[in-house]
Amino acid sequence: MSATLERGLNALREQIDAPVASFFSSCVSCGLCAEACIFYRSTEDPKYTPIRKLDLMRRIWSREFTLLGRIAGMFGLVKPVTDDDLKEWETLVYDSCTMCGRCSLVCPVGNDITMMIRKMREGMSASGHAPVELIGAAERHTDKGSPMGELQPALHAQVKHAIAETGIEIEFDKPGVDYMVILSAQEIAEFPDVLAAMSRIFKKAELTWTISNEAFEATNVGIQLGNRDVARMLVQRVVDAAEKLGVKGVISPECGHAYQALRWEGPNLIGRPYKFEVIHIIELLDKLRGEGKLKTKGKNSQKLTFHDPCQINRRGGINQEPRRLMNMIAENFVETDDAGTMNWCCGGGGGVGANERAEPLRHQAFKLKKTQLDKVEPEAIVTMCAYCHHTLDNVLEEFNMEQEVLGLTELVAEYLDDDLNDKNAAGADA
Amino acid sequence: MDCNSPNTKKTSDIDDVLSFVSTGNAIPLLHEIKHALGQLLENNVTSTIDLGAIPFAPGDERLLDDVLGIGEVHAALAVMGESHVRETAVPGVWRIDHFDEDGEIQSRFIEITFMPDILKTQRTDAETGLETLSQRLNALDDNR
Amino acid sequence: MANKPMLSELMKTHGISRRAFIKYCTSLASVMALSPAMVPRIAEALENAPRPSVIWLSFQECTGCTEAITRSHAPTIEDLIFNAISLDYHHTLQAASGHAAEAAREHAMKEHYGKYVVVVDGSIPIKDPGYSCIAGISNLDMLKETAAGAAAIVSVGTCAAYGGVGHADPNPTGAVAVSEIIKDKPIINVPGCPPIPVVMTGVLAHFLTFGIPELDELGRPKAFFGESIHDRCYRRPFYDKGMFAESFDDEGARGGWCLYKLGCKGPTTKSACATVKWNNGVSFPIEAGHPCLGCTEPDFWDNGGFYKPLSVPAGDYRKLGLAAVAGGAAAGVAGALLAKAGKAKAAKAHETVDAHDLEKSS
Amino acid sequence: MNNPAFDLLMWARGPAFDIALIVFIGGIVLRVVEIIILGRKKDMAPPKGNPVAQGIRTIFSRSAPREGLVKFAPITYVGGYIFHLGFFIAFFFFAPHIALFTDAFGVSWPAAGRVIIESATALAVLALIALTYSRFTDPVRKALTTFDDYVVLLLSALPLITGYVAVNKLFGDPTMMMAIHILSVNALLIAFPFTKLMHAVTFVMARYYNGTIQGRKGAES
Repeated sequence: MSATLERGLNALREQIDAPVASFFSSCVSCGLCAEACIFYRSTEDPKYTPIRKLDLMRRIWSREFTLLGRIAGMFGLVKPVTDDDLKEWETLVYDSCTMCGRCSLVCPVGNDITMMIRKMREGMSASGHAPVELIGAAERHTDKGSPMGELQPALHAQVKHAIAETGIEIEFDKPGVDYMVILSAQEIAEFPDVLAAMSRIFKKAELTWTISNEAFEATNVGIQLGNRDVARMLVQRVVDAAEKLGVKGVISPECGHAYQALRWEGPNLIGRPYKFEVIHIIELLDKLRGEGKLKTKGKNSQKLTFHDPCQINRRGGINQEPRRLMNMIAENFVETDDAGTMNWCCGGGGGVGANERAEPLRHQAFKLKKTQLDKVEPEAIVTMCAYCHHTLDNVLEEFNMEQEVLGLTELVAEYLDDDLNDKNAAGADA
Repeated sequence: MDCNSPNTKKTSDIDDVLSFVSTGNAIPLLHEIKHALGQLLENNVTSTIDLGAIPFAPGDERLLDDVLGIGEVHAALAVMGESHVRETAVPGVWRIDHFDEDGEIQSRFIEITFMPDILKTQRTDAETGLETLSQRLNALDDNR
Repeated sequence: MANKPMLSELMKTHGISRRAFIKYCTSLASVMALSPAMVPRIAEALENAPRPSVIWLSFQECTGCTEAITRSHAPTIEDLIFNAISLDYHHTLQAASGHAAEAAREHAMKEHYGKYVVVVDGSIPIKDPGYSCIAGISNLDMLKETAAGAAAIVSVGTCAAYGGVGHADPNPTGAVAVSEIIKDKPIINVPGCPPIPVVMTGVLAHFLTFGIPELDELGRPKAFFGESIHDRCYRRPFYDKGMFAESFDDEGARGGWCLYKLGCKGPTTKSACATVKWNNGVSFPIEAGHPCLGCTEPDFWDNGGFYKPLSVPAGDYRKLGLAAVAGGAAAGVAGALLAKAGKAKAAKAHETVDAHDLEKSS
Repeated sequence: MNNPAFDLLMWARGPAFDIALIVFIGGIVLRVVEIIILGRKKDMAPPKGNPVAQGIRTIFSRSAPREGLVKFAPITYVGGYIFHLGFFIAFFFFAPHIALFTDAFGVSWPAAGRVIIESATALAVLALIALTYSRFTDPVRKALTTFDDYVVLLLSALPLITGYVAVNKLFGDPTMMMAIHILSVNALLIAFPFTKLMHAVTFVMARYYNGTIQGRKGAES
């Protein structure tokens, strides 16, 4: 079986529902979505106007989902979508959209353009017009358990390391615990300190947790690719593992689209609610803070700012939680312009970061974020998404910027009021 | 509704509201009058403005009356119904209102002149007057 | 009747001063919307006007027009204007009747051939000319015969001018206006149901002094029908301020507010009612608290309801709207079902893929 | 004898209006039904916020611009607001229009005075001119603009302009202008369901859906 135009068109047809129809019916081509788009604003090229990226889907909707469009189609007024069209749109849909969701918040008629891009990618991928990097990642994830390939050995090594560092045991595949932790490939490969951080925080809060050998990978390339079969299969792995272990909840790690995939899309992909709750690590930390189970000592004296990951804040609804945590541990917390719901994307989301040909555009797009950072001049940037973390690390280097990027969980753990910190503090004093 | 029920307060309220209703035509008209008065003095040209030709609301009327005021001369003519010729407080500007024999307004003018023509005796009338006087004198002679 | 004294003579015999005549001419100028500067010319023309013979034909009418024109209580100079013409035939007013009356008409036509004026009130039935006859002559024949030698025709009242009530739907008699029948003579339309008497005399005065007045595209003298009632209405400021009577017995109605919402046709009706007024300038319908019916306009009987505002649709649109809802819903369901069928077909054709199925085989 | 202007007016507010109304109502119902019947799958994700409440709130809240964005598209924003507000005032607060609603639904509300109506109309027309201008000059808008957009701009402008001309008797026979005004409204009504004018109805649905999607996640909308 391989990708074909007909499968692509069918996939698009399957995606069109009442919201999509109401969105296309409402668009007055005012162009305001462009002003919200990171790619238009950084290049001023009108082809990046968000709603234009959906034109092919609009044509299918018009031709096949409206009586009048059918008639107009008969007279050749609405052209059918061809494979060449899809090919032409590939870069628009994958390279110049991080699905950051800003356009969906400014559209005066209320069109959720981002949601439609997600749907549009279903058709693109089914017709064979997805970027090769994303397809490759999907294949690796399917066959080897992670988009980066075989990561289980690395994970075990990192866990061992964390146990050694903290002196706290981490058990794999332990049934009946409070939480099952999943991690993004980026964390396992680049930011493993999060393991030790979580371990200490949970210990202090008296939470029990485990990691499943069957499903430790949180990312879901099916979401970025726009393929619900792939996405469903990957969600199912996590759901099966969690339900087998009988955990109370699954902790979604510092990863934007992973939260989106498991928390919001997942139940719809597998067609039923889970038997456990999904909670984002920052949501959980804030909850523990509220319950008095998370206490910190001392504060970071650096000038810190916070970068909101689009999928977690704007598209995920986690806005105040990280700010409350920041205020708990930061002495000098400054916000950039547009911080919070309207924060600019790091430029790497929605699969754009993995897409090699999109690199120049991605760098161009970062200039908007850079301007905001230059204005507040932070010493370090805190975030709650490993992929934002990864993207910012790279792009800051590209622009010769000095700032350090920090994960919020690790930062919280650094000021955790526990024995290890006491010991370290004592060691430092001595 | 009893049409005859006296509701004086209501009516005066309405009159009051009405008197403030205006078309905005009074101000340009006053400027036209000013211009015409200048013409009268400079070039001895008289002008007549037909008030029936301009849409006027009670508010306009009030403004016009307030600005022009009442002057020194008021002549009442009995010519197939009354006519009133009044000089306004702006000498040279006259108000002329013609009424028919039922006392209803027939036409209204503003004349910018030293002396409205209608006040002057018409030549033919004077001729008739001469005839009449002659006849009356003859009659006196006959009776003597 | 033929040797009538000139107007100046008449004035003298009636003891009317020159000053009164000037006053009349001044007011006449105002009525005819002529410049006050024209007064001397009007006076001169009136004094020396020829005295045309007038034949007044009454067809399918209610005599309201004649009533209106003869309803002057006091003898005025308007009467003199009428005295200045030679009304040789008017079967309602003249003393003669029967053959004598018809003889008078024939005599006048012969005597003044090519110079007399025909005044018509009433519409002419053409479905069957026998619907309305005078002395055994059908209206149609009498009009054609009389118009042949006329210098001009004055169609007095909306019936003669535009067909009027007789012409109103379903027009059982096939009533038409004078202008539908007579095409080769100048026709002055003085519409109104009835027309304002002063307007009728004003038109005659104009005809006597300056000939046929300037007419609009509906054959009406522009001097009297040049502006809409709405534009000259003393209640216009209420319209501009958005103050409207909503019923005949509300604060607005008592307060003399605009009657637009009660169906006033003032905005589309051209007539001098608001300035010249009725009954010697006493009042006019709007001043009396009733919306204008638009009686100087063709087909005013059929131009929507008298009490329906102009901006309100004329038809029975409510039922149509309900039908449209039903029709639209049906079409919408049909369209949606088609779309859903397409979507279902696509879903049926969906084969679950995995990551290895995402590239094109070619 | 007929008055062609009045005959046209009677046709415009008679049969032509009836046809326009049928197309308008039928078309809107058709399109709305077509959208609603498509439906959407029940969302299985346990809600964090209140989707329905936020959906309803978004219908209104989205009328305000997102902070800081106005300066990037001043013509679109300012022109858009002025046009919509002006059109709204001229349409709903001019007494003859209210009379229409009174006749149809038996409801009435106070009318605005001439100064307000005419200022609103003039501003709305100016805003439309500015919006049209920016469709020619703004690269984003130029690239998005289709024939449909120009038709919509023209059809929205005509009733405003012809209404203004008819009421103020700027030129032409007033009755004829009134007829043309109503005909232009009929044209607007007929075009409504088949063009982007439809957004005036479907925006409620679009904003609601957007609000529910974000509201379920407890995110802003």
